[in-house]
This record gives sequence, C-alpha cells and structure tokens, in this order.
Amino acid sequence: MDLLPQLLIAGVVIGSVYALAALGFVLIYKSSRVINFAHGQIIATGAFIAFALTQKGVNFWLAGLIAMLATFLLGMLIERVFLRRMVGEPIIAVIMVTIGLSSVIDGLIHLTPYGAGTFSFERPALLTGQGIELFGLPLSKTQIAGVLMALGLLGGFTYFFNKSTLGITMRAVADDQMAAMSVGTSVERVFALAWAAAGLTAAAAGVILGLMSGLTLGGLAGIGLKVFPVVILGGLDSVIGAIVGGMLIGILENLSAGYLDGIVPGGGTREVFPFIILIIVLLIRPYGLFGTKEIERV
Amino acid sequence: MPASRFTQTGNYRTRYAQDQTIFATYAEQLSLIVLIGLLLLLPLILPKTMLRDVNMIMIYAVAVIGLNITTGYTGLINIGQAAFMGVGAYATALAATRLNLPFFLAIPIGGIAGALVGTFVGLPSLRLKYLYLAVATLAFQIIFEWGVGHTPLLAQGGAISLPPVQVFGVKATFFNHNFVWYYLILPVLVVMGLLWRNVLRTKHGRSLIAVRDNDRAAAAMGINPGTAKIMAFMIGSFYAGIAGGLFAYFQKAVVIEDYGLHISIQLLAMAIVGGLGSLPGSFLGPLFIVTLDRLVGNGSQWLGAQNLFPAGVDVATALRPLSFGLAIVLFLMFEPRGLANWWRLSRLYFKKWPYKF
Amino acid sequence: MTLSTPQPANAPPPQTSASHGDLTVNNVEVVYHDIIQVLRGVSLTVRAGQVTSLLGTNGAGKTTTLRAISGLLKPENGKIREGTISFDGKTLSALNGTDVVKSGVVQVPEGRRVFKHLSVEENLRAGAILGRGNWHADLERIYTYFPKLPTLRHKQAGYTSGGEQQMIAIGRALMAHPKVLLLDEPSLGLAPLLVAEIFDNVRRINREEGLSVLVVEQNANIALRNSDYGYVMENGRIVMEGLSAQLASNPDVKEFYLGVTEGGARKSFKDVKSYKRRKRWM
Amino acid sequence: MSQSSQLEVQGVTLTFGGINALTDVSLTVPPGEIVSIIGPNGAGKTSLLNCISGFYHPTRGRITFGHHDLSRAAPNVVTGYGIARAFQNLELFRGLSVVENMLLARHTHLRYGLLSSLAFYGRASRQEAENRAYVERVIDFMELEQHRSHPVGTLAYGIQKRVEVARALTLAPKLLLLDEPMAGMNVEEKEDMVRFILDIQREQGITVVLIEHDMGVVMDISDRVYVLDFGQLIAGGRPEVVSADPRVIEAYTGVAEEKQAVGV
Amino acid sequence: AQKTVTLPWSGAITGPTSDAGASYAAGVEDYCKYANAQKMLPGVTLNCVTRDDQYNNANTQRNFEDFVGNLNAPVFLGYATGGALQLKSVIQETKIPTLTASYHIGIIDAPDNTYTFLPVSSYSENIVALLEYIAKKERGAKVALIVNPSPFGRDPVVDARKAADRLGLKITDVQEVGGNNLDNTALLKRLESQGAKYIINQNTAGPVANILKDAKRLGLLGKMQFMGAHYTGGEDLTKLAGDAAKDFIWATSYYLYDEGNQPGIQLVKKIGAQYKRGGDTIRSVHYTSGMLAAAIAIEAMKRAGNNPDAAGVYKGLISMNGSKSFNPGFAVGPVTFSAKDHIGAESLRLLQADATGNFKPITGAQRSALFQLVHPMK
Ligand SMILES: Nc1ncnc2c1ncn2[C@@H]1O[C@H](COP(=O)(O)OP(=O)(O)OP(=O)(O)O)[C@@H](O)[C@H]1O
Ligand SMILES: Nc1ncnc2c1ncn2[C@@H]1O[C@H](COP(=O)(O)OP(=O)(O)OP(=O)(O)O)[C@@H](O)[C@H]1O
Ligand SMILES: CC(C)C[C@H](N)C(=O)O
Ligand SMILES: [Mg+2]
Ligand SMILES: [Mg+2]
Repeated sequence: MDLLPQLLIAGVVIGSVYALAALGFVLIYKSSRVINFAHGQIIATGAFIAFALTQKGVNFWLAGLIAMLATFLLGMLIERVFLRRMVGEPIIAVIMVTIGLSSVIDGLIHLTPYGAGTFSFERPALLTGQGIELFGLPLSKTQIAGVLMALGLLGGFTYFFNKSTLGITMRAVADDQMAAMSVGTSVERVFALAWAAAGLTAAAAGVILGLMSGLTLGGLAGIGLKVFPVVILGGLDSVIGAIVGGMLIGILENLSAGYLDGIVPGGGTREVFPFIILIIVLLIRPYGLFGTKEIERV
Repeated sequence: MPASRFTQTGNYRTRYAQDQTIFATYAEQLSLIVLIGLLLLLPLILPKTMLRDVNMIMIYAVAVIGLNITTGYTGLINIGQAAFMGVGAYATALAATRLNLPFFLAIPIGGIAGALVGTFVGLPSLRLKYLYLAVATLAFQIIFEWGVGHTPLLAQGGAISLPPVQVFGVKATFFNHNFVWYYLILPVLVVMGLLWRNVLRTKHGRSLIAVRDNDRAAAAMGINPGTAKIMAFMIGSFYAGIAGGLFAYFQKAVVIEDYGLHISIQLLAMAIVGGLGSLPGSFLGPLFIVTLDRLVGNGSQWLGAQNLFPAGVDVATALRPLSFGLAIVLFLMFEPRGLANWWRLSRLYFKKWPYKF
Repeated sequence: MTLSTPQPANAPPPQTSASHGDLTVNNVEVVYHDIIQVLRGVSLTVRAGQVTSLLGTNGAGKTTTLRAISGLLKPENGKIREGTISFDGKTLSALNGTDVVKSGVVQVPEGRRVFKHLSVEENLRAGAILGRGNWHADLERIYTYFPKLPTLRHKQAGYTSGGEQQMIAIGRALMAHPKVLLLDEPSLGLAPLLVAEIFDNVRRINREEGLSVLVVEQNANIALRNSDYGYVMENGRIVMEGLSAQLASNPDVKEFYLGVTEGGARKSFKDVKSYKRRKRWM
Repeated sequence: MSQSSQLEVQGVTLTFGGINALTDVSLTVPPGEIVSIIGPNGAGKTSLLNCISGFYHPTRGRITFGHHDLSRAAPNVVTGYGIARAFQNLELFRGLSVVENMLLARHTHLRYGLLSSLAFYGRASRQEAENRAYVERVIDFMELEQHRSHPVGTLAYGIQKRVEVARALTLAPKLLLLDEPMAGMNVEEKEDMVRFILDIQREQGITVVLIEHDMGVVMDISDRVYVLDFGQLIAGGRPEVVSADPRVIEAYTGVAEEKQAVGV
Repeated sequence: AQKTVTLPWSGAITGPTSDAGASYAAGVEDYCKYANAQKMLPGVTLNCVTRDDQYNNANTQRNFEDFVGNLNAPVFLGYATGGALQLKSVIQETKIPTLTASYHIGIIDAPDNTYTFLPVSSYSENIVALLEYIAKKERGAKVALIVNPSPFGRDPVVDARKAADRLGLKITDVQEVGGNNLDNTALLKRLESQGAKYIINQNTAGPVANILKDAKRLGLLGKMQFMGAHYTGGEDLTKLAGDAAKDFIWATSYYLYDEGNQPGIQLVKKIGAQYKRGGDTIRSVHYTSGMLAAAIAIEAMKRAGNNPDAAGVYKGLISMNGSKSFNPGFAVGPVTFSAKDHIGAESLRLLQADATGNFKPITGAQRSALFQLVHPMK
C-alpha cells in the first residue's frame, strides 16, 4: 500500500498553506510579541480584493500583486491606528484588541457583496492543466505553486531575520523596546513594517487558499484559527517553526484522517488530533518545537 | 461611631478589622440593599423579552465572574470558558433527565462537574504560560465540542430537553418561564458574587493575584503557584459550570451550539469591557455586550429598511460584528480598565456629593 | 576654568560660552504623566572630549535627565515642559529618539538591558541599525576594546554575566558611532574589579576616539576618579558642580557620597546608627 | 538559637547545559550570624541562593536547614521552613500596594480553608485582622509608613529595595537571604539599609545571608565571608582574613580594600 | 376591519450558513408581502417579520418568545436544526405549529412532535432514495457516507444504515467533514482503498465542493459517484466546485430555477422581480424553499378562516391531504399533512449535474417506499 507516502505528501501540500498563513503570525509576534487573532480576516481581505479585481477583468497575477500591496497597507494601517496605542499593555488586552479587530473586519467585509456566499477564482492559464504525480498521488499546479511560494517566502524571511541588520533589529525590538530605541531604532517603524509584511503574506496565503478551495469568508477567516496549533507547535517566534509546524499539522491531520478515522466511530479526528498532539508537545516543550525559551533568572 | 459611617468621605477607620469590610460606609451598604430591592421588583415592570435578556445577562455574569477568576485575577488566559459552561450544562442535563434530580441539586452538580473538569484542564498551567496556555484552553474548547459530537449519551450535540421546574408550587411554563427563572437566577448571582468578594479578602484571593503579578515572588512568599493556578481553574470553572446548569434550564434544552468557541470569545469580551479583575465589571460587561447587540440588531433592521445599501449586502450582518468588535477595541484603547472604572469614578463622585472634590 | 569651591547651582555656569561639540542642558523641567514633576530646572554641560559625571541620590532625576537628552522620555510618558537641550547646533529637545541618535548622542540604558534572546554579536549588530559605517569593521573595533566579547560571540546574551552584559551594552551603543555617550549607572551590581575594568575602558575610548561621556553613577568614588567634571543632583535640581577632584574633596560629598568622615577616615557601617547630619545645601 | 536552624551546604554542584554554575560548594551558616557571599559577576552567588531557596535544584550535593533537606524542595516549601529571601532584581508585585505586598508574605501563617474564606466568617475573619496588625509592625520597623498604600511600581528604586526586605521580614523567617540589597544606592542610603540589617539580626535574632559587592559594607558587618569564583569556593572565614587573601584580591577586589575606598 | 396577524421567521441571515439563510429569509419575506398584496387572506393583513438569529439558539428562542409571547404569532417558521430541536418542548407546550428550514427527521420524531412539521422530505429520506438508486444500479455496491459534524449531518446515518442493510448495500465508512477542511486527500484515498464506489454527502455545499475538487484532482471522479441530500447541491455547489461538480447526483424536493415552465418557478421569478431581488438570490433554491414555507403557513391560515390562531393554523395544516392537499408548485409534489403525517412534499427527484454544472432530473418525482419501513413515524 502506498497510502502512507501519499498521506505524507498531501500533508506537506496542505501544510505549506498552513505555514504560509502562520508566517504572518510569526512576523508580527517576532517583532512585537503581539498575537494576531485577526490574521484570518486579513487573509480573507487579501483574497477578496484579488477576486474583486479579477471580476473587474484585471489579470489574475496583477490582481494578486495589487491585493498584496493592499494588505501590506492594511497591516500598516492596523498597526498605526490600533496597535500602537497598545504598546506596553498586558498581553490579554492586546490579544483582545486583535479579536475585536477580527470582528470589525468581518463586519466590513459583510458590507461588500463578498460577505455572504461563495466564489471561486477563474484559474489563470499557468495554473490550469495537468500537474505532476508523486507516489501515484496527482498534485495540481496550484498545489505545487502553493508549496513553492510557501517555501520561498519562508526561506527568504528566515534569511532576513538571521542575517540582515534590519531583521536582527526586529527581533531586538521584541526583546526590549526601550533598549532598541536607545540605539536609534524607530520601534514604530519596525512594528509597522512587521504588520505590513504580515499583511503581504496574508494576501498570498489568501489567494492560494482561494485557488485551492474556493472563497468564502468563513473558510478563509477560519484558517486564522487553524493556524494556532501550527504556530504554537512550531514556536511562536520561529519562521522555521512555522514551516515545520505547518507541515507537521498538515501531516498529522492527514495521518489521522487516513488511519484514525477508520477506527474512531464517526471519524472527523483530523479536527482534534492536531490539538491533542499540540497539548502533548507543549507539556514536553512548553515553548514549542523551535520557539525561544523565555530567559527567566531570579 | 457607627452613625458617621453613613456619611464619612474619607478613611477614618480605627481598627484593622474595619479595613477588611466590603463597604466603606453604611451608605454604600444601604445603597446595595436598595439596589437588590429594586432588582427584586424589576420583572414587574420589564417587558417579557427584555426580562429574557436580563436573565441571560445574569447567567453570563456568573460565567464572567468565573472567567475573571482565572483570567482577570490569576492572569491565566482562558479561551474555553464556554466549554466549561457546556460541561456544567451537560452534567446538569444528565442529572435532571437520567437521575431525575430536581433543579436545585442538578445545577450544583453542573458546578461540581465544571470544577472537576476545570481542575484537570488547568493541569497544563503548571507548565505553560501566557499564549501557550491560552492555546491549550482553546484546544480544550475544540476537543470538548468534538467530544460531545461523538458521544451518543449527549445526543451527539443534539438537544437534550430539560423538564420544566416547579418552585413553591409554581410551575415554570412558557408564559412565566422568564419570570420564574429571574427569581432563581438572581439569588444565585448575588450569592456567587458575594462568595467571590469574600475570597478576595483572604489569603486565597490574594494568592491568585500574587501568582498573576509575579509567580516567582509568589513562590517565595510560600504560595504554591501550581496549587493557586489549579485552584483558579477549579473555582473559575465551578462558576462556569453553575452558569451552564442555569443556562441549560433557562434554554429548556442543551445543544452544543450554545457552548461554542464564539461564546467563549464573547465571554472574554464581556470580561474585558467590564474590566478585567473586577467584580462590578463582571456584571457590567455582560450588560453592555448584550444590550449593545440588541440595540445594533434593532438599529440595523431599521437601517436595512432604508435601502441605503446595495443588494446582497445585509446591514445587520455587517453592523453586528462591526459594533461588537469596535466596542472591544475602543474600550481597550481608551478605557482599558473597562466599565468598572466608570463605575468606580461615578461612585467616587456620589460619595463626595454634594461636594465637587 | 577651574573652581576653587563648588558653586551653588543657581550661579551662572562658570565655564565660558559653549564651544563646538558641547552638549548643553539648559534649565530643563520634566514631568511624567503630566503631573509628576521630576526635573526642576536642570542645567549642565558635557564638554567635548571630556568625561562628565552626574551624582545624586535615588530618585533625584539622573535617569530622567539622560532620558530627556536622548529623547527617550516619551515611551515613559514623560515630557520636557521647559528648557532646551542642544548639541552641535542642533536642538535635541525637539527631536525624537531616532534623530537624537543620528545626531550623535547615544544612551546606554540603566540596568544594561541587553537583548536577552539575541546572541552577543547580534546585540552589537542591532546597534548598527542606523547604518553608519561598515558594521563588520565596527564589530572588530568593539572587540579590540572588549577582548572578552569575541569569545562569547554566539552565546545568548541573557546568559552572560553582569559585567559582560555591561560591555555588550556599551559596545552596542558604540556601534552607532556616537559623539556623546550617556552612561546610566554602569557599575550597578558589578563586582569591584569589573567596575574598574569598565571605567578603564570608558576612559580609553574617551581618549582614543575623543568621545564625550556623561556618566550617571552611585559609586561616586570611581566616577569622580574617572571624570573631568562633576555635578551633584538632588530632588530634581543640580545642587553642586565642579572639577571632579574638587568635588571629591568637598566635605558633604565626602560624607554622603564617598562615605568618609570629615577627618578623612572611612566610616564604619557598623556604627551607622549613631547620628545623621543634615546636608549643607538643603 | 537552636542547632535546628543551621544551614549546611554540602558539595553542591549546579550545571546548566554542561556548564557548571557551581562546583562542589560547601559552606555553613551558623544561627544568628551575618554571613556574606562575595565574588565576581557570574561567580554563582545568586545561583547558590537559588539552590537554597528552591528556585534551582543542585545537580549534585545536598543542602540542609536544620533537619529539612532543601535540595529538591520547591520555593514555597523552603519558605515554609522559615527561609525568606529578597531578590537581586526586584521581584515585587508591582501593581499592589506596599501593605498588600506584605500581607502576601503572611500566606503561610494563615491557617484557614477555602470554605472559611468563602463565608469570611470565624477563622478567616479573625486571622486576617491579626495579620494586618503584624504587617503594620513590620512597616513601622522598616520605616515605610508614608509609602504604605502606594502601588509598589511607582516607588523610587531604593524604596522598592527596602520593600523587598520588609516583605521578606514579614514572613517571620529564621533565615533571611539578601541578594545585593544595596545595589544602586549611594553611601547614605546604604547606611540606612545596613542599619535595618543589623537590627534584624540583633533585635530579632534572624540569621542573615548577604550577597553584596560593596566591600566596605561586607567587611564591616559580616561575621563570616565566603568567596565564590567561577562557581568554586575560593575562600571563607572572618572578614579581615578573607580580604587579605591574595586569591580574593586577584579574583575580585583587585586592590586591598582600604586603599580602594579612600584613594581618590 | 383588517386584522393583523404575524408571520414570523427566525434564522441565520448572518453568521454560519447565512448564505442559505439570507436567501431563505428573502423567500419568506417576499412571499408574505406578496400574499398581502394579493389579499390572499381576506380580512387579514400579514405582519411579515424575518429576524436574524445568527444561527444562535439562544437568539432563536428569544425570537420565538417574542413572536409567540408578544406578537401572538399563530405559527413559527424556523431555520436551524439545533434551534428547532431545542424548541421542541416549548412548541409542544405552546401548541404553535412550526415549520423549519431544517429537514432533520428528529424534529418530527417523538416526543414533543405534535406541532412540528417539515415542508418537504427529510434528509434521511433524501439519502434512502439515493441508496435505492444505487441498489438499482449495482447490487451489493460499497457506499461511504460523509456528513457534517453536527446534529444536522449525523441525523440520517442511522436510517441510512438500516436502509443499506435492506438493500444489500455495504456501508464501508461514515466520516465527518466540516467547513474548515481544506484538504480531503487522505479521506478520499482511504475511501478508495476501501473500495467505496458511491459517496453520499449530508452537508452544506462548501465542504462537498472541496471534496469534489480534491476527487477531481486525484482522478477519482470517474471511479466514484458522488451524491448528496438537499443542502449539498444546486447553484451553490456549481459555483464552488465548478466543473468538479459534473455528474454529482442530488436529491431534492424542489423545482429549480431553470425549469421555467413550472408554475411555482414562474411565481418565484415574478415575485423576485417584483421585490427587486438580485439574480443570485432568485436563482437560489433556498429562495424557493423560503417561499414554500411561507406559502404553507399562509395557506393554513387561510383554511383557518377568519380566526387564524394557533389551533386554527394547526387544523388548517392537518387538513392538507387527499383532495385538500396543497400544491403551490414550488416542490415536485403536493404538500400533504395530517395528524400523523408531518412531512409536507414527500416527493423528491434525483438530479444530476451536466458538464456546465446545471442539474437535470434523472428520475421523476417519487417517494421512497423503503423510508417508511426504516423510519416508521409515530
Ligand atoms: N515613568 C515614570 N513615571 C512616573 N514617575 C517616574 C517615572 N520614571 C521615573 N519616575 C519618578 O521620577 C523620579 C526620578 O526618577 P529617576 O529614575 O530619574 O531617578 P534617578 O536619579 O535615576 O534614580 P536612581 O538612582 O534610583 O536610578 C522618581 O521619583 C521616580 O519615581
Ligand atoms: N537559568 C539559567 N540558565 C542558564 N544559565 C544560568 C541560569 N542562571 C544562571 N546561569 C549562569 O550561571 C552563572 C552564575 O550566575 P549567577 O547569577 O549565580 O551569578 P552571580 O554570582 O549572582 O553574579 P552577579 O554578581 O552578576 O549577580 C552565570 O554564568 C549564569 O549565566
Ligand atoms: C438550514 C440549513 C442551512 C441546514 C442547517 N445546517 C441546519 O441546521 O440544519
Ligand atoms: Mg536612575
Ligand atoms: Mg547575582
């Protein structure tokens, strides 16, 4: 039976979408220690902007780019208007602001014709037609594009955070804002940049997700929730963690759907299995697989 | 010199025991009694549907006190309070339908079930902090919903109907249901509030706050942070369980949708808008959120009728989450201490009345 | 230019007009949260190429003074209500933190505040964010001052010792090519040997790079020994100033900051209970 | 003081990821004395204190306090044995007032259950009142009256340090561990703190373990001094003996103490 | 004098499933207004109230209490499965005839089922009909069920198993798939390895579309026949799944928008145009469904004569049988109720999607005889 390799590959494919969505979380968390519950909504915004443009006859790729630019600005705007005031507030307050924002964006999307209903992209020529087959598992071009895009973006950001001065500074800001300011860092600019970058990746994730499984507000925004086990498993502040966490969750979901569902009456174990694994992993490594351990010295 | 406690405006206490009293002055004590008296009369003047909202507000207030115990006072972010409510609701439903217990036993059983499960779910808090713990509670919420869906005993999330109750010979029917339950819920809320107020004055309450502020220092004070956290989860989910039991009866049946993630989020919003770690806030938060939702619901129905928006856009759909979200965001940005702070300020004002300062 | 006796603060500054490269703080008042007034008219000058020390009791406002200079009051909810700070012809008090650093004034914050989760080298690189000069060359420059740091390169800064953290913090500030370095209690919690080492290094950098330094210290002893000029601050005011050597011989400074009796012997802490003398300037 | 409150550290080694923070450290703290631990930064002083107070557990070796074994005990358990501690970097409840901070230190002295506190009747109510009185006495002693009800976070650093000590004292310990209580203070403020420490030891008979970098203070008030360097105990004994030890001078002070203090 | 009677509906105009709910609400509201305009009820003006409950049971209850307690509504039009199940005891107590958009058989099962009615055949019957179709095509075929993880989805499983037994079919697996499922490779691969040839869905269109798209990519569409109950198919599915919807077999009791020659659909078009609904709404089968529910309620009121109270409406409803059955033309058969029969239009058709995603009937209107056997009504 070649079920296992097929499940693993399928897990990697869906996992790369998770990873891409998770990347946005990590970007924000890494520099500002804010966890963004509105990320799913930003993903949805990006996807719908791209969709609306294609509806108006704009070329798919151009529409995707414009959407990324738009969510780039949206991220910046959110940081500027809402999050900047929250610097220094307790973590629960900041979390709640983003929960509130998720609701606000939901509402705003409902003011457009895309709030209710389901839509799907007109697939661009490049992504139509036969994909490839791995271990007897056919993969569509969209899926391959998703994996490549995820790996590319994730690799780029890993390099950025570890090797570039700006990347290092962004991590420094997360560590100690006051100290970062003392050497001339504009903390505000760093935050704005982080949010903007997160917005950009969100649109990318949204478009890929839209291509793969259609556009509904609930489905796109729902990925915001799905991504939690991913980032927590990988470690909230680790780009590598986002990749590995995403792939792992994707694979775990598939393995449980592939094997566990046959045993558990009613099945649907993929909905909970990752969460159970998550709790077990956390009990062993409380800061995730790749997360930075909080340095606590008394 | 008790008489002067009616009118004093400063701190003239002479014994430390007085420092522990809940009410600074008799005037305050008196005004609370008057308030409760008024509350007892409320159902006589309120329209029926509003009475239903008030009942709901009160039940949520019980759950929000519980949430405040874990999240507000102890700082353990809990995104699964609705699931704890659910545990209480299902336990109550089973006690009432399988064991045929009367409501005054079935509801406490819900509380105890909540506390037991809460204690268990709280165990990871021994190792996890902040967001990692928050996500563990989120995981519990999801596992709970899934688990109920796979348990035939719990009707797989479908309805388990509860029998109507009978108090002092009065049977709760469709037409007096809200009325009867008002007088059942109100005392529960008042007692639950008072109990917590008491705990706050003692070492147990303080130890929770200590763990929130600095768990290492708490340990150095001889407080076992683990025990304190588990205790917070236990008490917090006991409150949730009681609220769930009440909700089960109040809704006449238990269905899984009443205890979903969105309710957990709503409870958090109530706690925040009310003011985290504040008892009055635990009442004001639910009051505000439920009222806001009603107002927006009605307002947007009117707006929708004005045909200002293009077809395919439903104004209510948009305005409800929009206003809910905005309320949370604005509160956090401009009044992070929540409604409780307004309450405190207005109390200060009245205490000094008629003097301005 | 030298003083024979320490001057009361209100007298006009004894030094002649500010020369090029001086940092001057002129009659600055600072409030926190719009209500808590901490600085009540502080004036001081950091001469180009000199080390200037600022002494004072806890809560006197020393840190606040540094924050006012470096533009870091805002995050603490503080504000300059009155007065000006200028350097090199620029009015620093009108700039934000980033622009103050750009104009060449860099603060090493109190309590070291290294980036705990970053490696030692990354800490230093974070100091190069404004991108003046080549960070590679700068790293080497810092490593020559603090030869211990290159051996710790890849160690997480949170796990280095107090003295090492102080070196990292100073090194990090030097990466920004400052003309004036503001040091806030560099000796805090450091063992005597390290304190000496840090001050030696500061002195060396001051000499070799012509860097001006303003150092806030509780350890008056070492601060006065390693500085050219000194100020004493109490309750938000400068209460005394003078050449460091002269300050060190002032009886009040001797008793309250250096812990020596008027006779010149070191007081024993064992006998502290006996009496308390009032400070003369109060 | 009974023999039961003697602190014994026997051959303690503490390892962090392969690096020894402490290597085979043994020392004794006799009841009623002021014992200082000095040494360069990173020598392992705080780590040793952490081992005693239960925040770290020694990789090897044993720590006993009277007949209690502290080697594996949790911090709150150690506190229950009568060992209190003030931290190097303030570990206060910043949002709470001075009184509230100190009330928390009475936790182990209050003996009533959760049910009693739910009702706030009987035991709970009575003990809370007594307790408040106790806290006030400590506030008097440490001269904190005027700060009593201020949130600790807004107090000046020196005062916060004093609150740390006061809070530890409120635990009514037999042994008090102080980690650099005078860091960041000028001479005058140090004098005040020394006065409190001496009173604590002399009037209340509490044993004190002090970590401090100010050699003047250490030499003046200690009955016994231990010196750590790179996790190893390099000297121990009467202050004047230790300060003259060439190894101590080389590793720590750099110069003989008297010269350093006055030589301007 | 004109009497005002409230015709209330509570459902998910917003929140989960609101894509269906919004169109459904429009159908109820428009038909109600149309009835007023046509003066269908002599002497009575309908107060058409459609209220959003956000798919939240507490809101549904509140709305119900308001409708019945304050507005004296003689009938209740509901929506969600959960809300309807929760309301059963109250409905029994208040004797308010109730019709919901959920065709969950549990709603009309005992106990507390005197006043609950389904407008059309139940999900269970949809699925039994699909099983019968399979049995006719292939003896002993292997069938898998994919259902929504909710009471709505799980409901028909028991009946499906019983029916399969009788039909000699083998149910190889029952799986739950919700709306957040982005990838069904594992599921489909496993079903394939079990040899399942027919996959029956009880779900909403979203998850089904995802399954179909994955199946298409995996090259399974030729090997597996996908089918589904009422809420899986129609325009929604076509829109979401695109060409992957091809060949999908759908069981429903309603006529479709394309069948313009049907009087019911003509009415839908006319009313939709009159009240200026968007094309998407009018095309949606949920718009038609909403109209049917409203039409049944209004017809029952009409039969109650000049006193359309709850008892009257109930009598009106259970009088709809034999020659007095009601046939507004929205569904493929007449609506019949009696004291024992609480299912309105029992007839249903199977339809199959063509290459452009348009559903075309592959059977005539039929009733599932077997369903009576596997789920006898009490
Ligand atoms: N962010 C702030 N908000 C309110 N008050 C503040 C703030 N920062 C400092 N203060 C107050 O300002 C006064 C001076 O503080 P500052 O830190 O400047 O003193 P310092 O001289 O540096 O003392 P230390 O030697 O303890 O570092 C203190 O009373 C302090 O409480
Ligand atoms: N939790 C920890 N994890 C890893 N290493 C640690 C930890 N705590 C302490 N160390 C290391 O142990 C060594 C001793 O540190 P410790 O804090 O005990 O020194 P110290 O003597 O108190 O120094 P100082 O005078 O600066 O306070 C240091 O190298 C430190 O980095
Ligand atoms: C009404 C429909 C959209 C089906 C819905 N999911 C239910 O609860 O039954
Ligand atoms: Mg300072
Ligand atoms: Mg230390």
